[in-house]
Amino acid sequence: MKKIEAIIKPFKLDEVKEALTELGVQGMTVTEVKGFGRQKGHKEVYRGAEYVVEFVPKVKVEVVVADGLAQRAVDTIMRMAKTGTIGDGKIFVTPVSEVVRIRTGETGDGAL
Amino acid sequence: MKKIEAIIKPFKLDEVKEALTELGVQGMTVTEVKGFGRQKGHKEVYRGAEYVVEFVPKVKVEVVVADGLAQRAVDTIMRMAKTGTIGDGKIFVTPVSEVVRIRTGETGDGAL
Amino acid sequence: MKKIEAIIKPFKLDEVKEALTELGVQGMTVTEVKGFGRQKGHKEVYRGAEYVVEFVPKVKVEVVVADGLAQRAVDTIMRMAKTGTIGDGKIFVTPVSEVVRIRTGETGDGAL
Amino acid sequence: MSSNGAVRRAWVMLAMMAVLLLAVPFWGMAQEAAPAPPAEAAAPPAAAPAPKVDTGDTAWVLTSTALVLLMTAPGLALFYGGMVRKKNALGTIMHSFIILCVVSVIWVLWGYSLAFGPDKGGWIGGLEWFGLNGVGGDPNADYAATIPHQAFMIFQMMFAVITPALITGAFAERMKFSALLLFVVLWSTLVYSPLAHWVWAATTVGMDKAGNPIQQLGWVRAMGALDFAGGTVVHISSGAAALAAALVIGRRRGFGTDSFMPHNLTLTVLGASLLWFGWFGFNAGSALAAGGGLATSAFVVTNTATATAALTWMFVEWAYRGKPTVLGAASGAVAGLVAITPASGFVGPISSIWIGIGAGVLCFYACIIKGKLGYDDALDVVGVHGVGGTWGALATGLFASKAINSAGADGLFFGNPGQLLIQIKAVLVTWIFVFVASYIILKVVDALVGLRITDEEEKMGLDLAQHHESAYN
Amino acid sequence: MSSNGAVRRAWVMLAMMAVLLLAVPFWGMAQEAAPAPPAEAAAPPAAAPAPKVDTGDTAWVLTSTALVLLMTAPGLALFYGGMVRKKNALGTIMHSFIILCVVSVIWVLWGYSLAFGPDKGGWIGGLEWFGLNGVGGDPNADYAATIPHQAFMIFQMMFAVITPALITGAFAERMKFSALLLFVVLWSTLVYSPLAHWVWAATTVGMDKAGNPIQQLGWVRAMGALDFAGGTVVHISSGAAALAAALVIGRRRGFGTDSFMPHNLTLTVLGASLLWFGWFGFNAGSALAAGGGLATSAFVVTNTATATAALTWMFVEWAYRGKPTVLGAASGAVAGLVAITPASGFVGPISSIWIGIGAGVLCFYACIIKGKLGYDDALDVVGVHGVGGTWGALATGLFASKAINSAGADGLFFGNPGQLLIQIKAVLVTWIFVFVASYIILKVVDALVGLRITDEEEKMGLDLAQHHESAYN
Amino acid sequence: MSSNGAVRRAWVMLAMMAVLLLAVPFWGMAQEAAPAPPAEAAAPPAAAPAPKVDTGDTAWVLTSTALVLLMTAPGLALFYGGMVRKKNALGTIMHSFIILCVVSVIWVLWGYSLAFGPDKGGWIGGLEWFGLNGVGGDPNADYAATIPHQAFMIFQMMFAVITPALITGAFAERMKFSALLLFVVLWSTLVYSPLAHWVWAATTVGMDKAGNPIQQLGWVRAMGALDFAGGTVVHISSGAAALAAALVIGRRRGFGTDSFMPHNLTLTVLGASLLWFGWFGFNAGSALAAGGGLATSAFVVTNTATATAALTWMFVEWAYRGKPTVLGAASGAVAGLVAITPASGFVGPISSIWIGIGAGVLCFYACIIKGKLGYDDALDVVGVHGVGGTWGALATGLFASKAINSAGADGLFFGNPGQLLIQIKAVLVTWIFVFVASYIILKVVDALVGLRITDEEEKMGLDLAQHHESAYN
Ligand SMILES: Nc1ncnc2c1ncn2[C@@H]1O[C@H](COP(=O)(O)OP(=O)(O)O)[C@@H](O)[C@H]1O
Ligand SMILES: Nc1ncnc2c1ncn2[C@@H]1O[C@H](COP(=O)(O)OP(=O)(O)O)[C@@H](O)[C@H]1O
Ligand SMILES: Nc1ncnc2c1ncn2[C@@H]1O[C@H](COP(=O)(O)OP(=O)(O)O)[C@@H](O)[C@H]1O
Repeated sequence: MKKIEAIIKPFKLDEVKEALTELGVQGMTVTEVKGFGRQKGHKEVYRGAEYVVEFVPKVKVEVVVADGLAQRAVDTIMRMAKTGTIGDGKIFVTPVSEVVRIRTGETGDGAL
Repeated sequence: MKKIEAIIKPFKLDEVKEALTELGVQGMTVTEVKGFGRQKGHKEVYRGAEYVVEFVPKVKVEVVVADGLAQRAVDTIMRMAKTGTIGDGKIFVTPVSEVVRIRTGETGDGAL
Repeated sequence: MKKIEAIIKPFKLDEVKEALTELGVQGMTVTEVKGFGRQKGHKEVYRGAEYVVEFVPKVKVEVVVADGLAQRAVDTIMRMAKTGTIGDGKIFVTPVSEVVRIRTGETGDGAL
Repeated sequence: MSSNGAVRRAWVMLAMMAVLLLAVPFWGMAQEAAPAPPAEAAAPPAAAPAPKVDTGDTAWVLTSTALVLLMTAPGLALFYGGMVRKKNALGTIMHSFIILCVVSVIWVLWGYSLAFGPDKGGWIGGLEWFGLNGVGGDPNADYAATIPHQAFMIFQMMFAVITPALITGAFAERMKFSALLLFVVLWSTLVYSPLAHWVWAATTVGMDKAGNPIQQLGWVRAMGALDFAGGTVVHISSGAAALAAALVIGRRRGFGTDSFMPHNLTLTVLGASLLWFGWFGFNAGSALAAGGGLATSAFVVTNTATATAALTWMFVEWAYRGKPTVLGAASGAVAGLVAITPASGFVGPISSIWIGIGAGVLCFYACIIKGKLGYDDALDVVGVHGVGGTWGALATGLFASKAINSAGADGLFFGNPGQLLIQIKAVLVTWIFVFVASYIILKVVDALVGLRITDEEEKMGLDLAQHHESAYN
Repeated sequence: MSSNGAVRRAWVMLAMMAVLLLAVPFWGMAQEAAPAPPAEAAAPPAAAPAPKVDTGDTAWVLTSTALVLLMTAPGLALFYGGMVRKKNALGTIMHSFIILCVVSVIWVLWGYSLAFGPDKGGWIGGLEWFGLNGVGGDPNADYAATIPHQAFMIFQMMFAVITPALITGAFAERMKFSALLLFVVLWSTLVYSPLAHWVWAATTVGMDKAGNPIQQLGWVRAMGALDFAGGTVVHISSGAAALAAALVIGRRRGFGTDSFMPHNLTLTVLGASLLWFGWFGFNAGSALAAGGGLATSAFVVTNTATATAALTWMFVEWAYRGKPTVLGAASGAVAGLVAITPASGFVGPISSIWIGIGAGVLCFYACIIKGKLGYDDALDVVGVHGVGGTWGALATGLFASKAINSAGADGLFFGNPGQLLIQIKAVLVTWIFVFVASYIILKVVDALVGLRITDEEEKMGLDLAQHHESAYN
Repeated sequence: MSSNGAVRRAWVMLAMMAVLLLAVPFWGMAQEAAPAPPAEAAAPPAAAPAPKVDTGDTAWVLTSTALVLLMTAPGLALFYGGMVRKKNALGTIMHSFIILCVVSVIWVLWGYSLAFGPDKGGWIGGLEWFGLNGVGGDPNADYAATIPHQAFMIFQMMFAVITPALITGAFAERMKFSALLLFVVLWSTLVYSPLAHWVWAATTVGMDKAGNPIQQLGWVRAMGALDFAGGTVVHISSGAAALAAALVIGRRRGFGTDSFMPHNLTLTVLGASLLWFGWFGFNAGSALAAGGGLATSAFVVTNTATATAALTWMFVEWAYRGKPTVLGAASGAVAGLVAITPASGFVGPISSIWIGIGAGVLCFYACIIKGKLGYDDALDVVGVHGVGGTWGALATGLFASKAINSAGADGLFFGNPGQLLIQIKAVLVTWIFVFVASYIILKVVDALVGLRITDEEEKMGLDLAQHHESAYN
């Protein structure tokens, strides 16, 4: 199984979620994160003083899928999360050695 | 070493933490996340309009353990986090190639 | 490629970020987490009753780098995040099998 | 989320409330057409010089009324709302807000008439003033000779509003919303109005030879008990009802194991500060006039007792726990406000310092002891309002002085031990009556619609479970 | 973030505002030196007994003025600010706050003079009172005989302030800040001041033989329309302008697909509660005197209608959606406040219950129907203020009674159907005039500086895009 | 978390405070029994017509007092609390809240007597009024002839409360709580009371032949300096103390490298709005009467200057930084409120526009310049209150006009350059005295208990380190 971790723009979350669901992915986990990268952050002003906030709000989507589904899931995320502008984010794929569904104790692909 | 990532119901955190500590796990890291899965979300009403919020608040527990402890840790989490109802969550196990304790520079199992 | 995950003290984030940037790392992702470990938490009082809050606020920095850069990145983080007191945190290194830049579709080291 | 049974019960409730709400307005609008409203009926007999509305007094009482409204919402709503967990924030705030709405309507329809209407044997007012019939722009000298009768009525309304709102702290984080509504309708009608009548009511029934009015008084008032601004009626009564509520509804899920830390103490301090601000209306407004120095004196002792109690609580906690807490200071301030309430029109500034010190110490320890007794009065209504109100009522019997208010009485420290005995009697009467009556009402409500939300709902929180909303997104 | 063109336009704006701000003060400071200010010009002819300032009435009107200021900021600012998404919280709050500032200056300079200054044919006031020239410490008996003329002026200012602030709910989350400023300057001058003049203005132009003043009135007032505290001038007008604004500016990005859930409902309830509190100043303050019972009566019906409307909205939503919501209760309270506003000086408590019930039902369904019509009045200004204000104005024609206010009129239910017709006329006049004028002004502003932020800015949120700030860190 | 040494010192503090608190009440309660309180001592000699309490004036002053309390808590508490980092939110709020408590007690015991009690050579009041001995329900015509003496006393209390609370902005995020308490006790007693005496005190010591009272005045007042509502006593003095505090306590950890962004600007705007609202009590209440037009005039210029200053700051920042900020508008409003304070009873509306413009420009640049000077006045007390107060005091010397207040004086622009010189003198006296005295007091406190929390505590934040609490859970 593979864990696909995608750092995307927050307002793209709904589209990504829907597309993955259509693909047959049954679950995912989402975290609010702050990203630092090519996309420059924003300026904030505080009583006339200027600060540059380099971190940009992003959303991390984590989804564990069977090996066979991984590539399609990556492609789907890429398609849905893309706006074509800097800061669209990254997808990381890592191996997962075991999965357990807590409720039932099922393991492996069946637990997804 | 293995990283065990468990997505659990928030109110189960304390029990899981205690059980892991008893098992000899010395540290863990916890993140508030939103989960999407079989467990349906909740309805919210805003000035008479109805929205369905599909994401459910979950807690992600990350704990890195020596290989020998991994299975017992997984079992422990499963036992403590289980309520038997949908949404109990998942456990993912991934390989970790290296661990460092920042304070001392120790690496490997000794750093845990 | 390797994913380096560092759990550090929040006020060390800026120094770590700058040092990594100097090293040539172009992006990273940051999450607010709560840590549990040797560092004891703090006491809170509520209408005369005392609670011990065991979780300490930490920051998780995730950075994916080419294999060649991994060791130097780990060393850099270790150097910058170190205060020498308990709770300085941990660094975990895990293998990453694939990276994609969403904007361009580039993969592998070039996507970082 | 809610079973069919629950839905059905909700509908019963809904229908009930609707009937309560709608049954009466048809009645009584007639009077609004009469060119000369029958206010005379309520006015004192013609022989007495017709009381005249004073603009300054009226300005002060209207301002005070607005201030006391502010105490309930947003004051108390936020004070309580900040102390609960995030998932219960809105539901807790809603308690105060909706009680403001419910009691506002009840009071206009029958509450005021029962409490202050023509006396029936010292026990209750008649329904003669139903729908404010005869309560108009002319003063009612039995209560306040220089402001419109309606001004007195609406000032009193705000007291009737805040009292049940205070109780909600006891069953926070687990009360079913429909049960709350039903409880408030019953409690306001069957507990608050009678009690207010006993302590404050007066009806002129004739004239003596010297031309002075002969008044029939509520029976506790007739006893000579002093309660300037509601120590018994508002605070002891909410404390006693809270105790009953905590016992009947039972502890929160996770009591003793889960953390119930306040989710937002800035809201709580904001609420406490608004309570302090509004309480000037509560206490100094209870002079029902701006002139004559009594309002000012009440204002001064209110502020002084509050400040002292906040400092006292803080120092005691500092000594006891090693740190002065912000919630402690805020709680102490509220305890001081509670304690000075019955005394505020009868004591001087130095006495108010003593009252504040007593409030800080007693209420702090009351909250500590609660932890040992094991009932779950979630936001310490018993500890703060019950204990603070009791201390205040007794302290009135200690520190009252005719030098401050010649219409009052001297207390023990000014040579009149009898007053303390009367105060003790009034305190006991209030505790017993309110505790028993509240207990019964709560049991009845439990039987009718169920007091408590389900376990699943409690885990989810009031906001989502009862209102399909979340406070923060 | 902003293109050069935008920067240039901002500078034009800035310059314009600066000129507006600075052009005039040079003028007019002279009068502040004159030992006897030319207030006489505005005072009623000498024959009449010089009106005298009453301390109680003045205390009440000043207090009321402060209360109405509180309604805009923080009241409305938080009520609206809590309902938007987090990224727009500050920008939304800023709308109310900055409108308070802008209109405060405009009103002193020319707004008050246009609205209440010496009447020109019933349509507009003259500029004689520019910079408060002649508006001093003596009463102006045309408006309020017992308080300083300046007290009346500043009380009215707060109404002029809140009206455009209410409109901002319609274009929340997408309005360009510079456009907002320009819109407010124009709208306040070209819509609010004339409308206020039509409905409320009076100028004594002579004396009849009996020594009574002959007054020239604003033309809607001359028609006999009743509007005690601003149902038409404030609420219908903000509702009509909001409709125009929602249509001209268009829907928010993501309308219909994204979630627009409120980011912080505790702020919203806090705001609603402060609105309730402040509204006592709005309505009871409109009596412009504390004595005489009218302020008290307005206070009582305001509270009663509000409570009833909140309960009604809650129960209707409960029936319709299965749960009573906190936002629903708060919205209902605001709807009740809106609806009772024009009626508050003319109706009794039982009538106010009916007005509240009507407000709760009508405004709830107005908000539901909006969803079907498809325009994006983000925070329901049309549904609450437009519909509530219209209902209130009509209800005044139904429930008004001379028994409550002999200076008013009887409504349909008290035997005078004619009043309802007059009210309908006033309502129509207001809707049409304000809608058309607002539409034109918005188009002009759009042409000059652009009404709307860019797509990129809308994604980012008002706070970062327009102000380089974020509400929470 | 705290070393034994710290614990010991805390105990010393605790004991000290307890003694301060308890030593005196034993004393002085006696008078509360005396049927005729010795108020005569303070009353003007019998020949003069006995002053009578006016209900309207009293209503206004009590309302104003409550409004000024609201300024400190929650107003200032939230204004400051929102501007600090999350970990210091409660600790910062606590500063204002607890100062309200401490000074409330001090003022009743000795503060008022020192400030306004029987004059000793123009320098200080005697302790004759200790514990409000002789300060009762009758007016003291030296200060306010139509309200109870206690009403004047408690109105003044709120000024004594807010002044040290303002200072806390300078040492935000790093002050030790016990040190704060000690500082406040000393500063209030040794700086505020004397300064208030110099600027405002008056004692009738006899009668001239015409039967007019001969008064001994505080020496700055005797100079002829005008300060209507506290520009020197409250604002310059808090600004000067803040400068001393910023210098003595040193910069925050991470100054210049870490981000000190405000954690919750909605709280800050809420606080600023409440300050605006409450300031009507501050300035218009300082007329100490509702009638006569002075309160109204002060109300109008307060609002106008505030609005103008907010707009000015916003436009200047817009030009300087490219965006108008919400915090800028709020800060500008506060700057305007500060600047108009001393002038509010002496200038007309057009002058107030100029004062507002000056405040907006000067305070904005003062905050910018601070960044260059390198001291860490965390929340800009010097820039807003010091600079704004100084500008206001000088502007009073420019714009004051006897046409507005015949008891005042004309300023430079109305033909009297001498007044400006007097104002300059008063400003210098205040800056020098307060800066030096505060510096010494801070050094003493530092020596006794240590001013500053440890590095570890500073990283952790005031909330956990000093109070074992967190604002949000
Ligand atoms: N090497 C990396 N490791 C972890 N996260 C990264 C890395 N590079 C980028 N990111 C994440 O991806 C986001 C987008 O990257 P950015 O460089 O801004 O744009 P783009 O991917 O379009 O080049 C960043 O905000 C950060 O959260
Ligand atoms: N494939 C997945 N990848 C990542 N997270 C998942 C996945 N499936 C489920 N989850 C997480 O587990 C939680 C519980 O899953 P759910 O399907 O609701 O219940 P259950 O595990 O009992 O079948 C989800 O809310 C989500 O956070
Ligand atoms: N085995 C582990 N798995 C995951 N996170 C850990 C583990 N051990 C420690 N951590 C994280 O590292 C942080 C610091 O660890 P701690 O034991 O307090 O100090 P130190 O690393 O200096 O011994 C913890 O708060 C926790 O977030």
